[in-house]
Amino acid sequence: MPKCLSARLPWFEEMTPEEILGQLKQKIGDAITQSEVKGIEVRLTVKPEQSWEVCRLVRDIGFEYLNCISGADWMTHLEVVYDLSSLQHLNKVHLRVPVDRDNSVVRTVTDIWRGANWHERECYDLFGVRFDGHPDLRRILLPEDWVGYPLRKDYTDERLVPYTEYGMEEKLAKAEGEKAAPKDAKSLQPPAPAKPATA
Amino acid sequence: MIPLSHYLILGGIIFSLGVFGALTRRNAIAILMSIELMLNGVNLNFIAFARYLPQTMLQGQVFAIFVITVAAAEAVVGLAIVLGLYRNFKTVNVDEINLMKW
Amino acid sequence: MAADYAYVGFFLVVGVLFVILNIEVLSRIIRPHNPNPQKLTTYECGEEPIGIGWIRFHVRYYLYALVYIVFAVETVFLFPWAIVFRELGMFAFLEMMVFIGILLVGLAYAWKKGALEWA
Amino acid sequence: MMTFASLVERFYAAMAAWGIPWIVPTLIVMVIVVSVVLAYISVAAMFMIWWERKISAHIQVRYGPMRVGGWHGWAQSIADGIKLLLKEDLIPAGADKVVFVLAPMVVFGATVAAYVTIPWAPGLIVRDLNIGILYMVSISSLVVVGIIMAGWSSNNKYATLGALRSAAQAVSYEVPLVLSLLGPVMIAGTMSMGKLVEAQSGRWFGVLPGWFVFPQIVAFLIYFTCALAECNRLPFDIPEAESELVAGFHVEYSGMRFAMFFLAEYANMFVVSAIATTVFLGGWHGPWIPLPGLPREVAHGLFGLVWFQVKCYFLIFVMMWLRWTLARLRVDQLMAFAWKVLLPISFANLIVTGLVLVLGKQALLYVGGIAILLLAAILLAARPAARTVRVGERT
Amino acid sequence: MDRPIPIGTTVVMERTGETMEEMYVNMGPQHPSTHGVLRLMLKLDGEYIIDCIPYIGYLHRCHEKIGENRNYTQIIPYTDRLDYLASMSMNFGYVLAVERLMGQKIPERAEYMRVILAELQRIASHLIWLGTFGLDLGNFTIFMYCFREREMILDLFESVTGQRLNYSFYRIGGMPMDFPETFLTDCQVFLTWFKPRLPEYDAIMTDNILFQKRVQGVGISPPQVAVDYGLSGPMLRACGIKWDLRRNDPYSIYDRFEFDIPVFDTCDVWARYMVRRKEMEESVKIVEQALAQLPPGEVMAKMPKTIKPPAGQIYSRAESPRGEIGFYIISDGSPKPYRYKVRSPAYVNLSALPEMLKGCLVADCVAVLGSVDIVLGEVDR
Amino acid sequence: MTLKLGIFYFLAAFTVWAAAVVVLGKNIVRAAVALIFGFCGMAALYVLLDAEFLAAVQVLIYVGGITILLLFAIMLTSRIGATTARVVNDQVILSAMAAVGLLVGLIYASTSGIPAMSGPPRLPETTPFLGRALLTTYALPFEAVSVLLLAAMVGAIILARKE
Repeated sequence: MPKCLSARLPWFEEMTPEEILGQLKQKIGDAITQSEVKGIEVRLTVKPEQSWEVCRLVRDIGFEYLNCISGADWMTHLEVVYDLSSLQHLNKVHLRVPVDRDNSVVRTVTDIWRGANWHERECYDLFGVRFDGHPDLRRILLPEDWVGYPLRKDYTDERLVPYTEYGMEEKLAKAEGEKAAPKDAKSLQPPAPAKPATA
Repeated sequence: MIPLSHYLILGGIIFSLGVFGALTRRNAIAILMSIELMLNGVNLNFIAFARYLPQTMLQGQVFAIFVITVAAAEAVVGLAIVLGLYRNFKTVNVDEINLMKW
Repeated sequence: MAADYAYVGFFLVVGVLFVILNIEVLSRIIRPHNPNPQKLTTYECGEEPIGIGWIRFHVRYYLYALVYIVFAVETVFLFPWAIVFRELGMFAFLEMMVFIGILLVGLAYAWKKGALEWA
Repeated sequence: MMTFASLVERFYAAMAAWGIPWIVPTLIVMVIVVSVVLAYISVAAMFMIWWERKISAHIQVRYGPMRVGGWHGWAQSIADGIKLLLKEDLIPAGADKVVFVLAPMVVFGATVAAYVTIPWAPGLIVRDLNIGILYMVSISSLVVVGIIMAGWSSNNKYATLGALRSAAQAVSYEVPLVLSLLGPVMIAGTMSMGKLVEAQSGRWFGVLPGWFVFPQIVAFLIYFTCALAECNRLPFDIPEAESELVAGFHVEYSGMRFAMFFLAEYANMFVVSAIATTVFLGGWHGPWIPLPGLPREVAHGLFGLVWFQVKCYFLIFVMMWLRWTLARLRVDQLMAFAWKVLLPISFANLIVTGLVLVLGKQALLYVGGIAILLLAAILLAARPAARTVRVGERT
Repeated sequence: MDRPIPIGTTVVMERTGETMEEMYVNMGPQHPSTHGVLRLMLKLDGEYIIDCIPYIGYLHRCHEKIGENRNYTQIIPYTDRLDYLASMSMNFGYVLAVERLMGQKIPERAEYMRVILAELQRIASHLIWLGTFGLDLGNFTIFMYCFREREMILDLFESVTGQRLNYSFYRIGGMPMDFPETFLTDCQVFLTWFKPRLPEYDAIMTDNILFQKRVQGVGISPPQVAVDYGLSGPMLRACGIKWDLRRNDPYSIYDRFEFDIPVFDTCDVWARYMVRRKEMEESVKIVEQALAQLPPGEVMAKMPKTIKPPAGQIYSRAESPRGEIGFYIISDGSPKPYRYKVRSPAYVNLSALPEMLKGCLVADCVAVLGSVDIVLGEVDR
Repeated sequence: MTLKLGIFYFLAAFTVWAAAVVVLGKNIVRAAVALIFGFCGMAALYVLLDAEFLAAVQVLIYVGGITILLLFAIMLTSRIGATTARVVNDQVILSAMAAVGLLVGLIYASTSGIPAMSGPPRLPETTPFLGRALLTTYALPFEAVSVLLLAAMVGAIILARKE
């Protein structure tokens, strides 16, 4: 049993994020469409076709720890976001892969990090991003027979109650009541909630 | 005093039932169960004789102990054989196992 | 002797009758009885049961029972021996030691062969 | 003579004098005896349930039942009983109904039958069977059969697993249990429970009470361990491990059917404690003084009754104490413990006891017993035991 | 690692054919030891687990969708319900993320308050874990012991926040109010009571040979596997990897305290147990130091009435009792997050469960599941 | 002695009924359960014959051991859920004839071939006697039994654990 992980992983020299970015660009520069260094974090935008290669490269240069895979819906396109870090230094990599909304397919990274399995399932479940080569791509949080991908911005559901700001309902009721039947309005109103005590 | 023949007849009935079961049941475990019944019928006879013929110095009971021992050994090995059969043939129905037939 | 065992039979019968009295008579009068298919399903942690509960089991259960029978038969011989061995002296003792010794060989064999292992 | 037996004799004589056939008084006596025993079982089991709740509560720095019945919730068990009586009884649709219904009867009937030969006090024993110990052992194997029936008939995976575990566990612990009981039988030269108690009336070296626990300390420890396993008590409660198998073999039983299992479990605890008391702890022996105004026999009997109960309930208390202190074993560890630890030790005990008895040097029993104890301790300690990393140790 | 891992029972099955027919058993959602409504489908061979498929989502509450429709302050009460056994840590992680996004500094005293509460919360959470873990292994008594101490912590929290479970006490930019006057002494009293209790737990659990036998060599996840799955918190530290965000990615004021990161390298349930057991001691140390250093002053920074972080995104992580709680927030400059995502430690840790369970016995299943320390509120979100 | 006779008839009927279920029952597990009751009835009959020790042994070995082994084997091999259409083979008629013929012969033999006997009113305690007999007169078979058991155990382990 290795006492420390460094026995297995290629020892990663303490590098600045700029150096990491430079190295990445040198090796697989054509896949990176956009890059930025923010603090200790290297932020990359990567072509979807080459996302897997970039992920493996990033893993191989020391970012062996997959924090999170999340999705985001930018209306024009979807985005799969990989947050990677290392257990040996503080640098992080923030990898964004824009994918097409209608035909959203990304190659799975479960063969790089087994832990990606559930993250990708969740992303599929909530955003409908299909991960090519995923061993078990099923819905995970929602029931198997759920229709639609709820975290997309255009997701609608008749069961979804639109949210109104605090106090909005009373205001609306008041406005309506004043217009239609000013006498009954007061009885319709719920008792005003007690103001929370503040320090 | 219950006549000795009562016990002997009862033993005979149970033995015959066991014989019938051993001859007819398809399940090998059921056959083993029937054989246990037969041995029990025999034991009943032994013990009845031991009770009614005290001059035999309880030989019947001693024999019954040995019979029970043998029955236990038979059950242990017999069931192990049944398990072996099951492993090879995926069944314990003896009429489907025709290894020795040609 | 046999009269003593009349009590055993009587106790057994009364024990069973007690259960019947409680379940089928006393409780039946006062308890509700309205089953429905949902209630009558087999419990499997709130999910529909997968398959039946009567499933095949592993041979290791069988091996324990097997070794047990051999030793249970041995105790059958040990009890009469335990009562009389003092009057029969050293010979009876040695006899039983041989008996136990042979069986212990069997135990050692079972141990060695892993019949006593769970795995 | 005012003993129990003489009372029965008088009753028989009176009935005979009235010209009533012998069968009638016999039946009357039987019914009375069985009623008393059943009443004792019910009350004792209910008491034990309440007691266990109180003990567990006090071990766990809480009070336990406090509401029902006033003083420390003494009526809690009765309330529970009534609740169970009122509960709907469900038999799962997939179950084998005949076997399902039969199972609690087998378990409870066998448990009740075990009370036939418990020696409560001098002369107070339902029937002193000549094969007493063997009878106890064999009747308790019926309980196991009942448990398998219950588990199998439920057609439930947890129940079936529980039943199989229970059977495997019971057969594994039966052998060392029987072997450990053989030591005292060898010393006393009898299997009858009454005579076993009488054989312990003397004194070892004129100081210690003549209980068999002293020369047979190893056997006693083995017996008690196996008894825990036979009763499915923690740490051997894997057949009904609630965190794994939910409730094991009685998962599908509800209402009064479950109550019968529950009652039988506690009644069984008393049985195994009574065996231990009889065989190892000197049964009803104990210091007693003749009470003024009472015949000697009656006073002796009363003290004996009390002593027997005290010893039994002490053992039951230990069982409860263990249950609320220890964690549960795993099934493979359980089996390995029975076959690889208990069985060799009990054989060693048997052989040493026999040798000493044949040589006729009773005092050596102690030496032998202590030697086996030490040997067992050394062997246990020297086993490739689990690495024990103590708190504070850093890696 | 004393008990050899039984070589794939599936191999045995192939050899002997149908004799060992595997069976499927549902464990959960209605099961005493799945710690909530988790459903595990176990594929068994006799008592050995061949495979395990977790089904989650019974407690899914659309946390992220709701988050997108609330403003930043309104989300705080929802984070309580993530890990309802460590609400303070959840609050902490969330407000930390928003403050990092805004570049907001908060007053010293508030930082200390946060640390004290979070570490007390860690103790409480580990206590409840220890109790239920004992329960899983058949030891009921430790459960009651742990709850006794946890109640005391809850009393402390109640005196501060008025709540016993879902505190919602952290605010973006500080804390809503100061400690009550009695808190410091109460907290000291609690700590002096609590420290001798830990050896008591040892007596009933750690030093018990039965307990050791149940947990040692069970549910092994080698370091490679642990990193591969992205395990975090005590699960990772039980694999010999000294990784704790409080030390390795210091946030708040954790770099000011002396404390150890307990690490064990046996990778089994025992190691996870020991790590958590030791962590309680370390948390006590931190609380003691923080109480001693607690500076006077304001507890709330000057904040705008409506919190509108600048457009941008952040993945912020903090060490909750269960591991790395990460919040991924995309802000578009409006009062509501454009995207709000929670990376919950238990979710990730649970995903490695099938790997750890293979070849275990059914009885080990509860021990391993217990050692993962899941909270379904956090898994299902 | 009519009471005793009545008990005998009751036990005999019970045992024969259980044996019949064992032989004719469709469900193999129920047959095994019936076998348990049959063994118990048999043990009670042994008690009637003053063989208490053997009765206890019967319960201990047969009920506590062999039937549990049988049940294990059943659970190992049979699909209990699947209802088998046939439990008997093609030779039912022939076997029944053989069994009935055997029965008739046995009854004939037990009623006519044996003189009416009546044993002593009560046997002494049999256990010490058995012990003496086993250790002296039957010492050789007694030792042979241990070898038999050893052989059975070894053989069964080999057969059951074929790997």
